[in-house]
Amino acid sequence: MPDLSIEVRDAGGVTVVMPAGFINAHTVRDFEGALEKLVAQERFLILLNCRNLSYISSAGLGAIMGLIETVRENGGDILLSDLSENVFAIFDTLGFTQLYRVFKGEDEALAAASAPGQGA
Amino acid sequence: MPDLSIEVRDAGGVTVVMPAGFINAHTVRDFEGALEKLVAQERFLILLNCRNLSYISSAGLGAIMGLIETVRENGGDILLSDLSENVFAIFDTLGFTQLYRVFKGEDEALAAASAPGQGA
Amino acid sequence: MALASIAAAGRAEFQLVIPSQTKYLNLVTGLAKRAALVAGLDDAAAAKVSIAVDEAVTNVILHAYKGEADHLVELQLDFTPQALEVHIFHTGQGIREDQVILPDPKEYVTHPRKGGLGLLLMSRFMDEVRFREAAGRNECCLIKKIS
Amino acid sequence: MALASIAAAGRAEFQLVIPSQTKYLNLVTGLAKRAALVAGLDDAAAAKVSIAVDEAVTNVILHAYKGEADHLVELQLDFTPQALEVHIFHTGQGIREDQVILPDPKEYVTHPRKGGLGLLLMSRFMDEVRFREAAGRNECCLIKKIS
Ligand SMILES: Nc1ncnc2c1ncn2[C@@H]1O[C@H](COP(=O)(O)OP(=O)(O)O)[C@@H](O)[C@H]1O
Ligand SMILES: Nc1ncnc2c1ncn2[C@@H]1O[C@H](COP(=O)(O)OP(=O)(O)O)[C@@H](O)[C@H]1O
Repeated sequence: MPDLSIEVRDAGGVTVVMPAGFINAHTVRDFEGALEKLVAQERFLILLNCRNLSYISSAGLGAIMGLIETVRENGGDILLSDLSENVFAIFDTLGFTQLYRVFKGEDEALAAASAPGQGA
Repeated sequence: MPDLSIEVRDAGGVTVVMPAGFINAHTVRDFEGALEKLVAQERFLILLNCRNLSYISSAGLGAIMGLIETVRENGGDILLSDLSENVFAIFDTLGFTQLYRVFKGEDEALAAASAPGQGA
Repeated sequence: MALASIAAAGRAEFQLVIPSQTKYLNLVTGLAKRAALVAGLDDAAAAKVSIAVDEAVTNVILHAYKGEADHLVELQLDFTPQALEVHIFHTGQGIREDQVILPDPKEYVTHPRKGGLGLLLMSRFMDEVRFREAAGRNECCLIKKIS
Repeated sequence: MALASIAAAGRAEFQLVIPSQTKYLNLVTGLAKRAALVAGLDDAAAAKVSIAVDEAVTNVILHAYKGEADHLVELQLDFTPQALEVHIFHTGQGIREDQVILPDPKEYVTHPRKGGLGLLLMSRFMDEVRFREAAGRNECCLIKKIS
Protein backbone atom coordinates (compact mmCIF):
# COMPACT_ATOMS: atom_id res chain seq x y z
CA MET A 1 0.00 0.00 0.00
CA PRO A 2 1.61 3.23 -1.11
CA ASP A 3 0.60 5.27 1.95
CA LEU A 4 4.07 6.74 2.06
CA SER A 5 7.01 6.97 -0.29
CA ILE A 6 10.22 8.77 0.53
CA GLU A 7 12.58 10.44 -1.89
CA VAL A 8 16.10 11.22 -0.69
CA ARG A 9 18.51 13.36 -2.67
CA ASP A 10 21.65 15.39 -2.21
CA ALA A 11 21.69 19.16 -2.66
CA GLY A 12 25.27 20.33 -2.10
CA GLY A 13 25.98 19.02 1.37
CA VAL A 14 22.36 19.07 2.45
CA THR A 15 20.35 15.88 2.25
CA VAL A 16 16.81 16.61 1.11
CA VAL A 17 14.19 14.14 2.33
CA MET A 18 10.81 14.35 0.61
CA PRO A 19 8.13 12.16 2.12
CA ALA A 20 5.03 11.82 -0.08
CA GLY A 21 1.73 10.72 1.43
CA PHE A 22 0.87 9.96 5.02
CA ILE A 23 3.13 9.52 8.02
CA ASN A 24 1.17 7.74 10.73
CA ALA A 25 1.79 4.87 13.14
CA HIS A 26 1.59 2.48 10.20
CA THR A 27 4.19 4.14 8.01
CA VAL A 28 6.41 5.78 10.60
CA ARG A 29 8.96 2.96 10.66
CA ASP A 30 9.79 3.65 7.02
CA PHE A 31 10.18 7.34 7.74
CA GLU A 32 12.28 6.71 10.84
CA GLY A 33 14.35 4.18 8.94
CA ALA A 34 15.10 6.68 6.19
CA LEU A 35 16.30 9.26 8.74
CA GLU A 36 18.31 6.71 10.72
CA LYS A 37 20.07 5.62 7.56
CA LEU A 38 21.19 9.20 6.94
CA VAL A 39 22.53 9.50 10.48
CA ALA A 40 24.37 6.19 10.07
CA GLN A 41 25.91 7.63 6.90
CA GLU A 42 26.92 10.73 8.86
CA ARG A 43 24.68 12.91 6.73
CA PHE A 44 23.68 15.22 9.55
CA LEU A 45 22.39 18.24 7.67
CA ILE A 46 18.88 17.28 6.65
CA LEU A 47 16.09 19.23 5.00
CA LEU A 48 12.62 17.78 5.31
CA ASN A 49 10.76 19.09 2.27
CA CYS A 50 7.09 18.52 3.13
CA ARG A 51 5.59 19.60 -0.18
CA ASN A 52 4.05 16.17 -0.84
CA LEU A 53 3.30 15.34 2.76
CA SER A 54 -0.49 15.18 3.19
CA TYR A 55 -0.44 14.35 6.81
CA ILE A 56 1.86 13.62 9.77
CA SER A 57 0.71 12.29 13.13
CA SER A 58 2.56 12.52 16.42
CA ALA A 59 4.28 9.23 15.59
CA GLY A 60 6.09 11.04 12.79
CA LEU A 61 6.98 14.00 14.97
CA GLY A 62 8.32 11.52 17.52
CA ALA A 63 10.64 10.06 14.89
CA ILE A 64 12.08 13.52 14.24
CA MET A 65 12.38 14.24 17.96
CA GLY A 66 14.22 10.97 18.47
CA LEU A 67 17.02 12.02 16.15
CA ILE A 68 17.36 15.74 16.59
CA GLU A 69 19.83 15.58 19.47
CA THR A 70 22.21 13.20 17.69
CA VAL A 71 22.05 15.29 14.56
CA ARG A 72 22.76 18.55 16.36
CA GLU A 73 25.52 17.06 18.51
CA ASN A 74 27.22 16.26 15.25
CA GLY A 75 27.04 19.82 13.98
CA GLY A 76 24.02 19.15 11.76
CA ASP A 77 20.36 20.05 11.91
CA ILE A 78 16.92 19.08 10.66
CA LEU A 79 15.26 21.89 8.72
CA LEU A 80 11.68 22.00 7.49
CA SER A 81 10.28 23.50 4.32
CA ASP A 82 7.14 23.59 2.20
CA LEU A 83 4.65 22.88 4.98
CA SER A 84 1.02 22.90 3.91
CA GLU A 85 -1.38 24.77 6.16
CA ASN A 86 -2.60 21.54 7.77
CA VAL A 87 0.88 20.11 8.33
CA PHE A 88 2.08 23.46 9.70
CA ALA A 89 -0.76 23.40 12.24
CA ILE A 90 0.49 20.08 13.61
CA PHE A 91 4.11 21.19 13.91
CA ASP A 92 3.10 24.53 15.34
CA THR A 93 0.66 23.16 17.90
CA LEU A 94 3.36 20.98 19.38
CA GLY A 95 5.91 23.79 19.52
CA PHE A 96 8.04 22.35 16.73
CA THR A 97 8.11 25.67 14.92
CA GLN A 98 10.12 26.92 17.92
CA LEU A 99 12.46 23.96 17.93
CA TYR A 100 13.05 23.67 14.20
CA ARG A 101 13.84 26.21 11.55
CA VAL A 102 10.95 26.37 9.11
CA PHE A 103 11.30 27.76 5.58
CA LYS A 104 8.72 28.56 2.99
CA GLY A 105 10.50 26.82 0.15
CA GLU A 106 13.44 24.51 -0.44
CA ASP A 107 15.62 27.25 -1.95
CA GLU A 108 15.44 29.45 1.14
CA ALA A 109 16.17 26.44 3.33
CA LEU A 110 19.20 25.41 1.28
CA ALA A 111 20.57 28.95 1.27
CA ALA A 112 20.22 29.17 5.04
CA ALA A 113 21.73 25.74 5.53
CA SER A 114 24.88 26.56 3.62
CA ALA A 115 25.31 29.94 5.32
CA PRO A 116 28.27 30.20 7.73
CA GLY A 117 27.74 28.51 11.05
CA GLN A 118 26.12 25.44 9.53
CA GLY A 119 28.53 22.51 9.24
CA ALA A 120 27.91 20.25 6.27
CA MET B 1 -21.52 20.57 2.34
CA PRO B 2 -19.49 21.53 -0.72
CA ASP B 3 -19.64 18.12 -2.43
CA LEU B 4 -20.40 19.86 -5.68
CA SER B 5 -20.16 23.37 -7.01
CA ILE B 6 -21.01 24.34 -10.56
CA GLU B 7 -19.54 27.16 -12.57
CA VAL B 8 -21.42 28.32 -15.65
CA ARG B 9 -19.95 30.75 -18.16
CA ASP B 10 -20.42 31.86 -21.72
CA ALA B 11 -17.79 31.24 -24.40
CA GLY B 12 -19.05 32.82 -27.63
CA GLY B 13 -22.37 31.08 -28.07
CA VAL B 14 -21.34 27.96 -26.19
CA THR B 15 -22.29 27.66 -22.54
CA VAL B 16 -19.49 26.07 -20.57
CA VAL B 17 -20.58 24.16 -17.46
CA MET B 18 -17.81 23.21 -15.05
CA PRO B 19 -18.91 20.97 -12.19
CA ALA B 20 -16.31 20.70 -9.40
CA GLY B 21 -16.42 17.80 -6.96
CA PHE B 22 -18.74 14.83 -6.89
CA ILE B 23 -21.94 14.20 -8.80
CA ASN B 24 -23.83 11.44 -7.05
CA ALA B 25 -27.44 10.80 -5.99
CA HIS B 26 -27.01 13.45 -3.30
CA THR B 27 -25.80 16.27 -5.51
CA VAL B 28 -27.41 15.36 -8.82
CA ARG B 29 -30.40 17.65 -8.34
CA ASP B 30 -28.07 20.66 -8.36
CA PHE B 31 -26.39 19.42 -11.50
CA GLU B 32 -29.68 18.65 -13.21
CA GLY B 33 -31.05 22.03 -12.10
CA ALA B 34 -28.12 23.86 -13.66
CA LEU B 35 -28.65 22.06 -16.98
CA GLU B 36 -32.42 22.56 -16.91
CA LYS B 37 -31.94 26.26 -16.33
CA LEU B 38 -29.83 26.51 -19.49
CA VAL B 39 -32.46 24.69 -21.52
CA ALA B 40 -35.14 27.02 -20.13
CA GLN B 41 -32.97 29.94 -21.23
CA GLU B 42 -32.68 28.32 -24.67
CA ARG B 43 -28.96 27.92 -24.31
CA PHE B 44 -28.83 24.63 -26.16
CA LEU B 45 -25.14 24.39 -27.04
CA ILE B 46 -23.48 23.15 -23.88
CA LEU B 47 -19.94 22.09 -23.11
CA LEU B 48 -19.43 20.05 -19.98
CA ASN B 49 -15.85 20.76 -18.95
CA CYS B 50 -15.05 17.94 -16.49
CA ARG B 51 -11.61 19.13 -15.43
CA ASN B 52 -12.63 19.51 -11.78
CA LEU B 53 -15.07 16.64 -11.70
CA SER B 54 -13.70 13.96 -9.37
CA TYR B 55 -16.50 11.57 -9.80
CA ILE B 56 -19.86 11.06 -11.51
CA SER B 57 -22.26 8.21 -10.77
CA SER B 58 -25.03 6.91 -12.99
CA ALA B 59 -27.37 9.46 -11.42
CA GLY B 60 -25.31 12.19 -13.09
CA LEU B 61 -25.25 10.40 -16.42
CA GLY B 62 -29.01 10.03 -16.15
CA ALA B 63 -29.34 13.79 -15.79
CA ILE B 64 -27.43 14.29 -19.03
CA MET B 65 -29.45 11.59 -20.79
CA GLY B 66 -32.67 13.21 -19.67
CA LEU B 67 -31.87 16.42 -21.51
CA ILE B 68 -29.95 15.35 -24.59
CA GLU B 69 -33.01 14.86 -26.80
CA THR B 70 -34.50 18.27 -26.05
CA VAL B 71 -31.14 19.91 -26.60
CA ARG B 72 -30.54 18.21 -29.94
CA GLU B 73 -34.10 18.77 -31.14
CA ASN B 74 -33.35 22.44 -30.70
CA GLY B 75 -30.22 22.31 -32.84
CA GLY B 76 -27.87 22.20 -29.88
CA ASP B 77 -25.70 19.54 -28.29
CA ILE B 78 -23.95 18.54 -25.11
CA LEU B 79 -20.21 18.17 -25.61
CA LEU B 80 -17.70 16.77 -23.11
CA SER B 81 -14.13 17.82 -22.46
CA ASP B 82 -11.30 17.34 -19.98
CA LEU B 83 -12.33 13.92 -18.70
CA SER B 84 -9.97 12.41 -16.16
CA GLU B 85 -9.09 8.76 -16.66
CA ASN B 86 -11.56 7.65 -13.99
CA VAL B 87 -14.42 9.81 -15.25
CA PHE B 88 -13.73 8.72 -18.82
CA ALA B 89 -14.03 5.07 -17.72
CA ILE B 90 -17.54 5.73 -16.45
CA PHE B 91 -18.72 7.52 -19.59
CA ASP B 92 -17.04 4.96 -21.81
CA THR B 93 -18.38 1.90 -20.01
CA LEU B 94 -21.92 3.10 -20.50
CA GLY B 95 -21.42 3.87 -24.17
CA PHE B 96 -21.56 7.64 -23.68
CA THR B 97 -18.38 8.16 -25.64
CA GLN B 98 -20.40 6.92 -28.66
CA LEU B 99 -23.35 9.15 -27.94
CA TYR B 100 -21.47 12.33 -27.04
CA ARG B 101 -18.58 14.09 -28.66
CA VAL B 102 -15.62 14.00 -26.31
CA PHE B 103 -12.71 16.44 -26.56
CA LYS B 104 -9.37 16.48 -24.83
CA GLY B 105 -9.52 20.16 -23.88
CA GLU B 106 -11.99 23.03 -23.83
CA ASP B 107 -10.32 24.79 -26.78
CA GLU B 108 -10.79 21.86 -29.13
CA ALA B 109 -14.37 21.50 -28.00
CA LEU B 110 -15.16 25.19 -28.53
CA ALA B 111 -13.57 25.14 -31.98
CA ALA B 112 -15.62 22.10 -32.98
CA ALA B 113 -18.79 23.59 -31.52
CA SER B 114 -18.55 26.77 -33.56
CA ALA B 115 -17.70 24.88 -36.77
CA PRO B 116 -20.43 24.87 -39.46
CA GLY B 117 -23.32 22.53 -38.78
CA GLN B 118 -23.55 23.47 -35.14
CA GLY B 119 -26.26 25.96 -34.41
CA ALA B 120 -25.45 28.36 -31.60
CA MET C 1 -23.69 -4.56 21.54
CA ALA C 2 -22.47 -4.48 17.96
CA LEU C 3 -18.81 -4.71 18.83
CA ALA C 4 -19.24 -7.57 21.27
CA SER C 5 -21.37 -9.64 18.91
CA ILE C 6 -18.92 -9.29 16.08
CA ALA C 7 -15.96 -10.07 18.30
CA ALA C 8 -17.77 -13.11 19.63
CA ALA C 9 -18.31 -14.39 16.12
CA GLY C 10 -14.56 -14.15 15.60
CA ARG C 11 -14.94 -12.05 12.49
CA ALA C 12 -12.44 -9.34 11.83
CA GLU C 13 -13.78 -7.54 8.85
CA PHE C 14 -14.11 -3.88 8.32
CA GLN C 15 -17.66 -2.81 9.00
CA LEU C 16 -19.53 0.42 8.47
CA VAL C 17 -23.10 1.37 9.31
CA ILE C 18 -24.71 4.52 7.95
CA PRO C 19 -28.19 5.99 8.04
CA SER C 20 -30.07 5.59 4.75
CA GLN C 21 -29.30 9.10 3.53
CA THR C 22 -27.52 10.12 0.37
CA LYS C 23 -25.54 12.80 2.18
CA TYR C 24 -23.31 10.00 3.50
CA LEU C 25 -22.61 8.59 0.04
CA ASN C 26 -19.44 10.56 -0.32
CA LEU C 27 -18.07 9.18 2.95
CA VAL C 28 -18.86 5.65 1.89
CA THR C 29 -17.36 5.93 -1.55
CA GLY C 30 -14.27 7.67 -0.20
CA LEU C 31 -13.85 4.83 2.26
CA ALA C 32 -14.43 2.21 -0.43
CA LYS C 33 -11.76 3.79 -2.60
CA ARG C 34 -9.20 3.81 0.18
CA ALA C 35 -10.11 0.26 1.12
CA ALA C 36 -9.54 -0.81 -2.46
CA LEU C 37 -6.11 0.80 -2.39
CA VAL C 38 -5.34 -0.97 0.89
CA ALA C 39 -6.42 -4.22 -0.77
CA GLY C 40 -3.74 -3.61 -3.38
CA LEU C 41 -5.80 -2.39 -6.31
CA ASP C 42 -4.49 0.43 -8.47
CA ASP C 43 -6.09 3.87 -8.62
CA ALA C 44 -8.26 3.14 -11.67
CA ALA C 45 -9.57 -0.11 -10.21
CA ALA C 46 -10.14 1.56 -6.84
CA ALA C 47 -12.18 4.30 -8.54
CA LYS C 48 -14.32 1.60 -10.15
CA VAL C 49 -14.95 -0.11 -6.83
CA SER C 50 -15.95 3.21 -5.33
CA ILE C 51 -18.46 3.91 -8.12
CA ALA C 52 -19.92 0.41 -7.85
CA VAL C 53 -20.36 0.87 -4.10
CA ASP C 54 -21.98 4.27 -4.72
CA GLU C 55 -24.47 2.67 -7.11
CA ALA C 56 -25.27 -0.22 -4.79
CA VAL C 57 -25.75 1.98 -1.72
CA THR C 58 -27.76 4.50 -3.72
CA ASN C 59 -30.09 1.70 -4.84
CA VAL C 60 -30.54 0.55 -1.26
CA ILE C 61 -31.40 4.08 -0.11
CA LEU C 62 -33.65 5.02 -3.03
CA HIS C 63 -35.22 1.69 -4.05
CA ALA C 64 -34.95 -0.76 -1.15
CA TYR C 65 -35.77 1.89 1.48
CA LYS C 66 -37.79 4.10 -0.94
CA GLY C 67 -35.86 7.16 0.13
CA GLU C 68 -36.85 6.88 3.80
CA ALA C 69 -34.10 8.46 5.89
CA ASP C 70 -34.41 6.51 9.12
CA HIS C 71 -33.11 3.10 8.13
CA LEU C 72 -29.61 1.68 8.26
CA VAL C 73 -27.26 0.40 5.63
CA GLU C 74 -24.42 -1.84 6.72
CA LEU C 75 -21.27 -2.42 4.72
CA GLN C 76 -18.74 -5.13 5.42
CA LEU C 77 -15.42 -5.18 3.67
CA ASP C 78 -13.52 -8.46 3.52
CA PHE C 79 -9.92 -8.35 2.48
CA THR C 80 -8.82 -11.72 1.14
CA PRO C 81 -5.57 -12.38 -0.71
CA GLN C 82 -7.54 -12.89 -3.93
CA ALA C 83 -10.17 -10.21 -3.75
CA LEU C 84 -11.86 -7.32 -2.03
CA GLU C 85 -15.43 -8.23 -1.09
CA VAL C 86 -17.97 -5.55 -0.27
CA HIS C 87 -21.14 -6.82 1.39
CA ILE C 88 -24.02 -4.37 1.63
CA PHE C 89 -26.83 -5.34 4.02
CA HIS C 90 -30.23 -3.77 4.45
CA THR C 91 -33.68 -4.65 5.75
CA GLY C 92 -35.66 -2.94 2.99
CA GLN C 93 -37.08 -4.40 -0.17
CA GLY C 94 -34.68 -6.79 -1.84
CA ILE C 95 -34.06 -7.43 -5.49
CA ARG C 96 -33.76 -10.96 -6.85
CA GLU C 97 -31.12 -11.95 -9.37
CA ASP C 98 -33.83 -12.51 -11.99
CA GLN C 99 -35.03 -8.93 -11.53
CA VAL C 100 -31.64 -7.59 -12.49
CA ILE C 101 -32.02 -6.23 -15.97
CA LEU C 102 -28.94 -4.79 -17.56
CA PRO C 103 -29.63 -2.47 -20.47
CA ASP C 104 -27.55 -3.07 -23.55
CA PRO C 105 -25.37 0.04 -23.88
CA LYS C 106 -25.67 -0.14 -27.69
CA GLU C 107 -29.43 -0.22 -27.51
CA TYR C 108 -29.38 2.33 -24.73
CA VAL C 109 -27.49 4.99 -26.63
CA THR C 110 -29.98 4.85 -29.49
CA HIS C 111 -32.91 5.13 -27.08
CA PRO C 112 -31.75 7.59 -24.45
CA ARG C 113 -33.64 7.56 -21.20
CA LYS C 114 -32.99 8.40 -17.59
CA GLY C 115 -31.92 5.76 -15.07
CA GLY C 116 -31.28 2.07 -15.28
CA LEU C 117 -27.53 2.54 -15.54
CA GLY C 118 -26.55 1.75 -11.97
CA LEU C 119 -26.75 -2.03 -12.14
CA LEU C 120 -24.91 -1.94 -15.44
CA LEU C 121 -22.02 0.08 -14.00
CA MET C 122 -21.84 -2.25 -11.02
CA SER C 123 -21.63 -5.33 -13.20
CA ARG C 124 -19.07 -3.78 -15.53
CA PHE C 125 -16.82 -2.40 -12.80
CA MET C 126 -16.83 -5.45 -10.51
CA ASP C 127 -15.92 -9.06 -11.18
CA GLU C 128 -19.03 -10.35 -9.43
CA VAL C 129 -22.31 -8.80 -8.28
CA ARG C 130 -24.63 -10.97 -6.25
CA PHE C 131 -27.97 -10.37 -4.56
CA ARG C 132 -29.27 -12.66 -1.83
CA GLU C 133 -31.32 -12.90 1.31
CA ALA C 134 -29.84 -14.22 4.54
CA ALA C 135 -30.93 -14.12 8.18
CA GLY C 136 -33.81 -11.81 7.41
CA ARG C 137 -31.68 -9.25 5.69
CA ASN C 138 -31.00 -8.52 2.07
CA GLU C 139 -27.47 -8.43 0.78
CA CYS C 140 -25.75 -7.08 -2.27
CA CYS C 141 -22.27 -8.50 -2.62
CA LEU C 142 -19.65 -6.88 -4.83
CA ILE C 143 -16.39 -8.68 -5.54
CA LYS C 144 -13.28 -7.25 -7.14
CA LYS C 145 -10.41 -9.63 -7.83
CA ILE C 146 -6.88 -8.56 -7.09
CA SER C 147 -4.84 -9.38 -10.14
CA MET D 1 -26.85 -8.99 14.30
CA ALA D 2 -25.21 -5.62 14.50
CA LEU D 3 -27.59 -3.89 12.16
CA ALA D 4 -30.70 -5.19 13.85
CA SER D 5 -29.52 -4.26 17.33
CA ILE D 6 -28.68 -0.74 16.30
CA ALA D 7 -31.93 -0.29 14.44
CA ALA D 8 -33.83 -1.62 17.44
CA ALA D 9 -32.17 0.94 19.68
CA GLY D 10 -33.42 3.63 17.32
CA ARG D 11 -29.99 5.12 16.92
CA ALA D 12 -28.99 6.50 13.59
CA GLU D 13 -25.36 7.34 13.94
CA PHE D 14 -22.57 6.57 11.61
CA GLN D 15 -20.67 3.55 12.84
CA LEU D 16 -17.44 1.92 11.78
CA VAL D 17 -15.71 -1.19 13.07
CA ILE D 18 -12.12 -2.02 12.15
CA PRO D 19 -9.62 -4.65 13.23
CA SER D 20 -6.95 -3.31 15.60
CA GLN D 21 -4.34 -2.84 12.89
CA THR D 22 -2.55 0.33 11.92
CA LYS D 23 -2.91 -0.46 8.23
CA TYR D 24 -6.53 0.71 8.51
CA LEU D 25 -5.60 4.06 10.08
CA ASN D 26 -5.61 5.80 6.76
CA LEU D 27 -9.14 4.63 6.01
CA VAL D 28 -10.35 5.81 9.37
CA THR D 29 -8.73 9.21 9.18
CA GLY D 30 -9.90 9.70 5.62
CA LEU D 31 -13.41 8.92 6.74
CA ALA D 32 -13.12 11.20 9.76
CA LYS D 33 -12.03 14.07 7.56
CA ARG D 34 -14.92 13.62 5.17
CA ALA D 35 -17.33 13.27 8.08
CA ALA D 36 -16.04 16.54 9.49
CA LEU D 37 -16.66 18.23 6.15
CA VAL D 38 -20.18 16.77 6.07
CA ALA D 39 -20.69 18.15 9.56
CA GLY D 40 -19.94 21.60 8.17
CA LEU D 41 -16.37 22.12 9.38
CA ASP D 42 -13.87 23.81 7.09
CA ASP D 43 -10.86 22.03 5.63
CA ALA D 44 -8.42 23.08 8.36
CA ALA D 45 -10.77 22.02 11.14
CA ALA D 46 -11.54 18.76 9.34
CA ALA D 47 -7.81 18.02 9.09
CA LYS D 48 -7.52 18.53 12.83
CA VAL D 49 -10.39 16.16 13.53
CA SER D 50 -8.76 13.57 11.33
CA ILE D 51 -5.41 13.85 13.16
CA ALA D 52 -7.11 13.64 16.55
CA VAL D 53 -8.95 10.51 15.44
CA ASP D 54 -5.67 9.06 14.16
CA GLU D 55 -4.04 9.65 17.53
CA ALA D 56 -6.94 8.20 19.48
CA VAL D 57 -7.25 5.08 17.33
CA THR D 58 -3.47 4.62 17.31
CA ASN D 59 -3.47 4.70 21.11
CA VAL D 60 -6.21 2.09 21.23
CA ILE D 61 -4.29 -0.20 18.88
CA LEU D 62 -0.84 0.27 20.42
CA HIS D 63 -1.60 0.91 24.09
CA ALA D 64 -5.06 -0.42 24.91
CA TYR D 65 -4.64 -3.55 22.77
CA LYS D 66 -0.81 -3.62 23.07
CA GLY D 67 -0.41 -3.98 19.34
CA GLU D 68 -2.42 -7.21 19.14
CA ALA D 69 -3.99 -7.43 15.70
CA ASP D 70 -7.10 -9.50 16.40
CA HIS D 71 -9.24 -7.07 18.37
CA LEU D 72 -11.84 -4.60 17.19
CA VAL D 73 -12.09 -0.86 17.39
CA GLU D 74 -15.51 0.72 16.95
CA LEU D 75 -16.10 4.31 15.97
CA GLN D 76 -19.40 6.09 16.18
CA LEU D 77 -19.89 9.47 14.64
CA ASP D 78 -22.73 11.63 15.89
CA PHE D 79 -23.70 14.64 13.87
CA THR D 80 -25.51 17.19 16.01
CA PRO D 81 -26.28 20.76 14.96
CA GLN D 82 -23.68 22.02 17.46
CA ALA D 83 -20.88 19.53 17.10
CA LEU D 84 -19.35 16.46 15.57
CA GLU D 85 -18.86 13.76 18.19
CA VAL D 86 -16.50 10.86 17.58
CA HIS D 87 -16.85 7.98 20.03
CA ILE D 88 -14.14 5.35 19.96
CA PHE D 89 -14.92 2.09 21.77
CA HIS D 90 -12.62 -0.79 22.62
CA THR D 91 -12.39 -3.68 25.05
CA GLY D 92 -8.68 -3.35 25.81
CA GLN D 93 -6.98 -1.55 28.64
CA GLY D 94 -8.56 1.80 29.35
CA ILE D 95 -6.99 5.04 30.44
CA ARG D 96 -8.53 7.14 33.22
CA GLU D 97 -8.82 10.90 32.97
CA ASP D 98 -6.28 11.29 35.80
CA GLN D 99 -3.74 9.27 33.82
CA VAL D 100 -3.87 11.73 30.98
CA ILE D 101 -0.67 13.71 31.21
CA LEU D 102 -0.21 16.44 28.66
CA PRO D 103 3.37 17.55 28.21
CA ASP D 104 3.94 21.28 28.22
CA PRO D 105 5.10 22.09 24.68
CA LYS D 106 7.49 24.74 26.04
CA GLU D 107 9.07 22.28 28.43
CA TYR D 108 8.95 19.61 25.77
CA VAL D 109 10.94 21.49 23.18
CA THR D 110 13.77 22.07 25.63
CA HIS D 111 13.82 18.37 26.58
CA PRO D 112 13.22 16.55 23.32
CA ARG D 113 12.04 12.96 23.61
CA LYS D 114 10.05 10.50 21.58
CA GLY D 115 6.32 10.01 22.17
CA GLY D 116 3.80 11.53 24.51
CA LEU D 117 2.53 13.95 21.88
CA GLY D 118 -0.64 12.15 20.86
CA LEU D 119 -2.84 13.13 23.77
CA LEU D 120 -1.58 16.70 23.50
CA LEU D 121 -2.53 16.92 19.82
CA MET D 122 -5.94 15.45 20.58
CA SER D 123 -6.64 17.99 23.30
CA ARG D 124 -5.40 20.91 21.22
CA PHE D 125 -7.25 19.96 18.06
CA MET D 126 -10.59 19.06 19.65
CA ASP D 127 -12.87 21.06 21.91
CA GLU D 128 -13.33 18.15 24.29
CA VAL D 129 -11.56 14.85 24.89
CA ARG D 130 -13.13 12.45 27.37
CA PHE D 131 -12.25 8.95 28.52
CA ARG D 132 -14.78 6.74 30.23
CA GLU D 133 -15.95 3.20 30.84
CA ALA D 134 -19.46 2.11 29.97
CA ALA D 135 -21.16 -1.26 29.57
CA GLY D 136 -17.90 -3.11 29.90
CA ARG D 137 -16.19 -1.18 27.18
CA ASN D 138 -13.80 1.72 27.22
CA GLU D 139 -14.57 4.86 25.31
CA CYS D 140 -12.62 7.82 24.11
CA CYS D 141 -14.91 10.65 23.07
CA LEU D 142 -13.72 13.50 20.86
CA ILE D 143 -15.93 16.53 20.35
CA LYS D 144 -15.46 19.30 17.81
CA LYS D 145 -17.86 22.22 17.95
CA ILE D 146 -19.29 23.62 14.77
CA SER D 147 -18.83 27.34 14.92
N1 LIG E 1 -31.69 -2.76 -3.86
C1 LIG E 1 -32.79 -2.72 -4.65
N2 LIG E 1 -33.99 -3.03 -4.18
C2 LIG E 1 -35.07 -2.99 -4.96
N3 LIG E 1 -35.05 -2.64 -6.26
C3 LIG E 1 -33.89 -2.32 -6.82
C4 LIG E 1 -32.70 -2.33 -6.04
N4 LIG E 1 -31.70 -1.96 -6.85
C5 LIG E 1 -32.24 -1.73 -8.06
N5 LIG E 1 -33.55 -1.93 -8.06
C6 LIG E 1 -34.47 -1.81 -9.22
O1 LIG E 1 -33.71 -1.95 -10.41
C7 LIG E 1 -33.87 -0.79 -11.25
C8 LIG E 1 -32.57 -0.47 -11.99
O2 LIG E 1 -31.59 0.01 -11.08
P1 LIG E 1 -30.36 0.84 -11.60
O3 LIG E 1 -29.75 0.13 -12.76
O4 LIG E 1 -29.45 1.08 -10.45
O5 LIG E 1 -30.94 2.20 -12.16
P2 LIG E 1 -31.74 3.36 -11.41
O6 LIG E 1 -31.47 3.22 -9.96
O7 LIG E 1 -31.17 4.57 -12.02
O8 LIG E 1 -33.18 3.14 -11.76
C9 LIG E 1 -34.33 0.31 -10.31
O9 LIG E 1 -35.05 1.30 -10.95
C10 LIG E 1 -35.15 -0.47 -9.28
O10 LIG E 1 -36.46 -0.66 -9.75
N1 LIG F 1 -6.13 4.10 25.10
C1 LIG F 1 -5.10 4.00 25.97
N2 LIG F 1 -5.04 2.97 26.83
C2 LIG F 1 -4.03 2.86 27.67
N3 LIG F 1 -3.02 3.74 27.79
C3 LIG F 1 -3.00 4.78 26.96
C4 LIG F 1 -4.04 4.98 26.01
N4 LIG F 1 -3.77 6.09 25.35
C5 LIG F 1 -2.62 6.57 25.84
N5 LIG F 1 -2.15 5.81 26.83
C6 LIG F 1 -0.92 6.05 27.62
O1 LIG F 1 -0.62 7.45 27.56
C7 LIG F 1 0.70 7.65 27.06
C8 LIG F 1 0.76 8.92 26.23
O2 LIG F 1 0.03 8.75 25.01
P1 LIG F 1 0.31 9.69 23.77
O3 LIG F 1 0.30 11.10 24.24
O4 LIG F 1 -0.67 9.35 22.72
O5 LIG F 1 1.79 9.37 23.30
P2 LIG F 1 2.44 8.03 22.76
O6 LIG F 1 1.32 7.17 22.28
O7 LIG F 1 3.33 8.51 21.66
O8 LIG F 1 3.19 7.44 23.91
C9 LIG F 1 1.01 6.40 26.29
O9 LIG F 1 2.40 6.15 26.19
C10 LIG F 1 0.27 5.33 27.08
O10 LIG F 1 1.06 4.90 28.17
